[in-house]
Amino acid sequence: MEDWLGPEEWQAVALSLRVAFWATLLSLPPGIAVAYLLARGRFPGRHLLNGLVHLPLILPPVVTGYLLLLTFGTHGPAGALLRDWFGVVLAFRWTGAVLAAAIMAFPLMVRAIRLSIEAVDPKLEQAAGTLGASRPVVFVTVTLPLILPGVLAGAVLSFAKAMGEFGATITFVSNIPGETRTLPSAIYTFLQVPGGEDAALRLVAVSVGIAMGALLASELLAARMARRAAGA
Amino acid sequence: MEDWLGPEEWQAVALSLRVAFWATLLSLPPGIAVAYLLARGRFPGRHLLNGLVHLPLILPPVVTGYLLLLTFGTHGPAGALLRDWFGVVLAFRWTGAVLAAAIMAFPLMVRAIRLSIEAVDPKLEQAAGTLGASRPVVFVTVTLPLILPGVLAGAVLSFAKAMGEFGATITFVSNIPGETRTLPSAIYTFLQVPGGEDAALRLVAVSVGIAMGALLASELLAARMARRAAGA
Amino acid sequence: MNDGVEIALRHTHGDFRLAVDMTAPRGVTALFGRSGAGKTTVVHAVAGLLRPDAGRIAVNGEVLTDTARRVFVPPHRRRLGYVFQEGRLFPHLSVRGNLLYARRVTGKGAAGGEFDRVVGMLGLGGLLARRPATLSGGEKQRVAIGRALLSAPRLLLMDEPLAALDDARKAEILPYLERLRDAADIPVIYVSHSVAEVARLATSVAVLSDGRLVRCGPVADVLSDPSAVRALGVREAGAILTGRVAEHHDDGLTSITVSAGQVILPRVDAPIGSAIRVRIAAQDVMLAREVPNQISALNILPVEVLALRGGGGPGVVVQLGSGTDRLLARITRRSADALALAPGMHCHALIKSMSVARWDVGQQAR
Amino acid sequence: MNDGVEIALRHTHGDFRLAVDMTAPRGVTALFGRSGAGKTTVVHAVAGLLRPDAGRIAVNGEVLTDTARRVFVPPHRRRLGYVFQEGRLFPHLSVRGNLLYARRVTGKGAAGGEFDRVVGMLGLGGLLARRPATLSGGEKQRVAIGRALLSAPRLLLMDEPLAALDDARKAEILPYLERLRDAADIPVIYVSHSVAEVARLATSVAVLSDGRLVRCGPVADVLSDPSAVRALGVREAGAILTGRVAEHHDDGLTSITVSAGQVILPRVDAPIGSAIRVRIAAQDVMLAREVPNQISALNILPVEVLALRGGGGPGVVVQLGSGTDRLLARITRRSADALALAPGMHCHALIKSMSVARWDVGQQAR
Amino acid sequence: GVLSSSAVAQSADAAQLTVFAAASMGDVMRDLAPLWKAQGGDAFRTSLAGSSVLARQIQQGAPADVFISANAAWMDLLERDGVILPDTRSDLAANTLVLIARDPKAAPIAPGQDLAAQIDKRLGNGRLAMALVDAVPAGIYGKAALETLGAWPGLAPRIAQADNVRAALALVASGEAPLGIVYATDALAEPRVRVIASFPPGTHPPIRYPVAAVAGGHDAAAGAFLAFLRSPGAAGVLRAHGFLPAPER
Ligand SMILES: Nc1ncnc2c1ncn2[C@@H]1O[C@H](COP(=O)(O)OP(=O)(O)OP(=O)(O)O)[C@@H](O)[C@H]1O
Ligand SMILES: Nc1ncnc2c1ncn2[C@@H]1O[C@H](COP(=O)(O)OP(=O)(O)OP(=O)(O)O)[C@@H](O)[C@H]1O
Ligand code: MOO
Ligand SMILES: [Mg+2]
Ligand SMILES: [Mg+2]
Repeated sequence: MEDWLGPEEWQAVALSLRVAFWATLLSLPPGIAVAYLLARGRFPGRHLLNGLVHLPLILPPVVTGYLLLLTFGTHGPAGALLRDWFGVVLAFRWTGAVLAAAIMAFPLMVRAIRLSIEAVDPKLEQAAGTLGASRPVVFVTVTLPLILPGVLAGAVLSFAKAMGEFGATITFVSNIPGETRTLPSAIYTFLQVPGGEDAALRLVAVSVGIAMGALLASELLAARMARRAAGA
Repeated sequence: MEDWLGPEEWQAVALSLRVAFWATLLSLPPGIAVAYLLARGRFPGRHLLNGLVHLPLILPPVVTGYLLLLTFGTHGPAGALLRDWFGVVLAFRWTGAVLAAAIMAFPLMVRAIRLSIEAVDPKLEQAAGTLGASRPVVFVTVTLPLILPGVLAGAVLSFAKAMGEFGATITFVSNIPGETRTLPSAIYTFLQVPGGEDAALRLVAVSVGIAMGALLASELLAARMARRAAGA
Repeated sequence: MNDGVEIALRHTHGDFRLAVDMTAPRGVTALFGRSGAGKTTVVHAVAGLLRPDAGRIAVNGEVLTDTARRVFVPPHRRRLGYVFQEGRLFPHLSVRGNLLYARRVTGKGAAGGEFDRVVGMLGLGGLLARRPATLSGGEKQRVAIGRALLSAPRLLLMDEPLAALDDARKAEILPYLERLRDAADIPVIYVSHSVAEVARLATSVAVLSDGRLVRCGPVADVLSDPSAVRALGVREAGAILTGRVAEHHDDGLTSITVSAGQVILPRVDAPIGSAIRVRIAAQDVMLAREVPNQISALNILPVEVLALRGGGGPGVVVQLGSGTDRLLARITRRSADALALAPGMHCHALIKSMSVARWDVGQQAR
Repeated sequence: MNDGVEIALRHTHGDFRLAVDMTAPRGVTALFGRSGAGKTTVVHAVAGLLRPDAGRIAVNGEVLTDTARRVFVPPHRRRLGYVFQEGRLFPHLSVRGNLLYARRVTGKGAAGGEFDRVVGMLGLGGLLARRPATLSGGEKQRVAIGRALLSAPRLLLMDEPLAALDDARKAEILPYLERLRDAADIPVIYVSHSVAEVARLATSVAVLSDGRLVRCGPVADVLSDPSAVRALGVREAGAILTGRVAEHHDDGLTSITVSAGQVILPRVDAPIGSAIRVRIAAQDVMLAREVPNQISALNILPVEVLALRGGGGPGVVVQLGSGTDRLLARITRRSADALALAPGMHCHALIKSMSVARWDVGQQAR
Repeated sequence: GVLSSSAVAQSADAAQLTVFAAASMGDVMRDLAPLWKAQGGDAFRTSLAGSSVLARQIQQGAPADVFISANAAWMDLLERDGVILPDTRSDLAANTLVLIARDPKAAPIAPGQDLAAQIDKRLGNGRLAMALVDAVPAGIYGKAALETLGAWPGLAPRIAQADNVRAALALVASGEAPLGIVYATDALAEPRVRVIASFPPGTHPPIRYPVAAVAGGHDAAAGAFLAFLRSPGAAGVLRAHGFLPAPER
């Protein structure tokens, strides 16, 4: 295996895993929060928020990447702010790749979780209320456990998308080996030069293998949750 | 308005609408079928099918486009078959753009519908069975109406994705004005040349406007369905 | 036997084991048993919603399930009406849509007149355009009953259909079920906790306990068997008198000829000469050695003591022969001693006519 | 009045209009009414699950809802236990998790001993590790009851909690509720279709019809009022005798001293001297001008006819004075004529001791 | 393992040289690395992407030291904006534009033949694969050539534009388009296509790969690297990949 992929390629694999992992993990809490707001909230800016969440889906990825570059880049307002206040640099760092992947995957995650929340019977939440649970407690003890399958679905969609995201990432954080050259960027690099198809194909295989593994794991986990809920 | 966008740009807008519309419409039936199989089926190839459906998410879009080209191109096995048997040509046609958009959006649509199906209480389907409805009839008269919100969510995700899809489309059917030059392709073209940002931005605005309209319409429709189900 | 529903089941759910062999003949079979006894499990198996580990189920000779021969007719081809314990209305359809569902999907189902009749009986007229989410508990249950009735089934499964309903509504629905049973002549399996509710309807009774069948037989036999008292619950013990309508009186009463004489009941809506069944709860029967005078009880039948059975408590159940019928009386041991009751003794049974509940009177099933 | 639950409500659901003003005092208030009368709507409003169009709800003087003053305490701060008509168990929690939910989220709730007691009474011991999806209908209902009881509520709302349960189980649960009522001294609003079920528990009765309150008052007054017979249903009419335990006999019977003499009941589990209430259904009372001999009825009380009330049917309801108590007897008009009953007349009420159902005997609420 | 193994790449090494290079230079850059090392240079890293993407990133402050563009227009823009050091700018290499065919037996078009007519004839009903004719350099050059030849009006509606040269090449290689216009360097490595003509240098502006040091980068290291790129060893690598030496400006 070590021979099959070169060290730079292994680096890309590791980086992609890291990026997809963090992108998924970090977008879960806001994903759940936004999904809850959209599913249950009745505030004025609801439709605007909904539109905003979907933007990365609607825009060509390159445009999203460009907007990220303008906003979170070295000279971008948010970028400068993050750097000066929190010491977080996103531009041309793997952290920026995490942001790009998270943003691109966000609509998928939110939709999945939102659908699950909409399927939760509000009568159960009411019942929890009569037993003394405040709204946040109801959320944690009733809603959240019931939407776990949706959260899992959202996470897996997010992970898969993060593994495949290319356009926004390369536009935002470029294609620097070991730092921002994710699997898709590496594949692109190979496809841009004559005779690179074989190498690209190998990386595609790795990428597919990883994502399929994650997918399968999530399916098995979901099946187990369903079995437990059915009482077996 | 006519002055604001040139005729070629209007053409791209019209084409993108057409492509997104058909991509969404045509992928609905297979999307529902696959979602049903994945949610309720217990056949051996289930995980394989699931993986296959997610592939376009995992692969960089260029790779998907390339695979489409190899499969559905003039010399591809499926392409030849479609042409000889049904007279359908996809290569370099807007129909190919429809296929690319549909395939790229397919995982999103399937996930949304699948989550809805999983939320349908099988007890209701059982009840329909005891009233004389065969499985397909149960599906049409009980399951389908109950998952309409999920189908709508899937359709809207699909439409938004189809409006934004670029990589697979341009790789598969390239960029032929009036035939396959969708909004994202046009935007991409403008972004490639120095100073093209303004023109790109105008097209982005159109694209966002259309998708937001679709999104808003779907939200209002879903809210109406919910109100009807609650009996108001 | 080819008529009715043959049920042979072995099934395990976790710790729970079901092992039942019974036949529900034409007419109404009441399925009794405490919570968790396995009633719903049996009904599910009949409906085809459960594939038993082993077993055979046949309706009127047609095999629906036979694990040995790998026969399993899917639920939608079993042509049965099932009133579920938990409603299961279609939330996306109006009340009308729910009621007409079977007709819509099968093209068959009850005709228009029947629809109006069921809607009227169940008091659903004002609810037809509503969605289930807006109905009260009892309203939902009524829609569920209507939906099953309007599916023109050849077998009706009713799992505690009337539990959420008030007595007045029950009194409207029961005669309808009775007519249905007699006119359509379909087997009905009726799960209930209340003997009073089904004694009027039932032809047979099956009593489940912990997944096993502890009693099964014609309703008159089971209910008049003092040993069944425990299985059915003390309050529910009672017997069935069969008779014919003799006369309708001007003051709203009806005389019924039974084998041992006449009994008088509040008006029975049946033509003179029709056979009817009257349930008499054991606790509503008093015994006297002499015929008392100046008493409000209108029904006094001569009876012979057949058996006395006591439990641990202060009561005894006395089985009585009354002509060709049997009666049960539940009295205190102290009274039995005071009257010196013993098998073979002749005495009088006093039955308060008003204590014969309206719905304990039913037309006899064929 | 500051004790109990004050309810004043105006609410419209589509065509349905609710307009109720009532007070549920300490103790158990039974809420009766036909299907769709508005019972669940009232209970929802008390629980804070419904914001009424207009109204005020206060528990022991604390205002929970007051539309005029824009007060609306959210459900989780109302500290009430609600047994829903449709279960609403948490599907992702085991039976144990459901039972302990309130304790988990509030840190309060019943102590360990109470948990074991409730689990034992409800027969949930073997089910604790199970998920609700695997429970039978009655088992679910029992878990729902346990969950509400274990939330240490200061107000208990029970919407037909026992409808899915068999009589034996009811007989186990009712004494528990009674103890709870007396020991915890919390108001209970109890929706039911069965007077027998709650007559034992209830201190007051409220009868709803089409969203309006048609009767409301202490249980003895409402149940012994012949005009309430129609609202409650013929079978449910009856009266309450109050008395004290006088003696426990060896043969399993207990003598109760009532204002007009003594009655004998199957063993009552209460110490000598304790006050108890006995419900006597109108249909279980016979009238005789002379005291009959040699009869199995053990209880014969001297009574005075107070009023006769007939309906359209063949029966009449006779209101009787028996010492300081009131009794109801439901007999045929024919018998009434034969006995020439008229107000002021003295005669004898025969009550079959065994017809006093076990659970119609309750310790008197304070 | 995943998280720790890449700690190596935690952040940009302050001294490390970063080269932003057009994606089509990928192979060249890879082969240059050992050579540069042999000369005693420190390891450098290369970010490969479309020239427009890289140019925008440099505009936005990307940590690039050297920019190798496939497109003079973008370099011009950076120069105008003062983001690169104009003194360091030079042309690294040149390329030629060729016509390729899918048919391995396709007869080459002799330099004397009418190229426009031949293209038109051999195309038949098929499409001519090119990179985006208004956006991507290969497409812009190709369009200029066809215009010079007077073939543009007739061919324009029959052109399939890909988003980059490699995609145009793939269209021909997969048989989707019978003919395509790509760089000689791309055609060289694709065995499934055959070069049937070269566009004469005069038909389009010269194809140049400008290179320059980025302002604010590691000037010294960048200077050394630029010098290395002009060395004969580097020129050899470029030649091996089909690039031509850039004529002096
Ligand atoms: N959203 C609604 N729209 C219209 N009518 C409604 C709505 N919700 C409830 N109702 C009606 O209000 C009435 C009272 O309902 P409620 O649930 O309080 O009845 P209930 O007394 O509890 O009956 P049950 O004994 O059948 O449970 C019913 O007739 C019901 O149909
Ligand atoms: N999946 C399961 N795992 C374990 N036990 C189960 C499962 N499903 C059902 N049971 C048990 O099987 C028994 C029979 O259930 P069933 O629903 O048939 O009872 P029932 O007689 O209908 O009771 P009720 O009157 O309470 O509705 C119950 O004790 C129940 O707990
Ligand atoms: O949104 Mo994309 O086109 O899968 O990178
Ligand atoms: Mg059951
Ligand atoms: Mg209700």
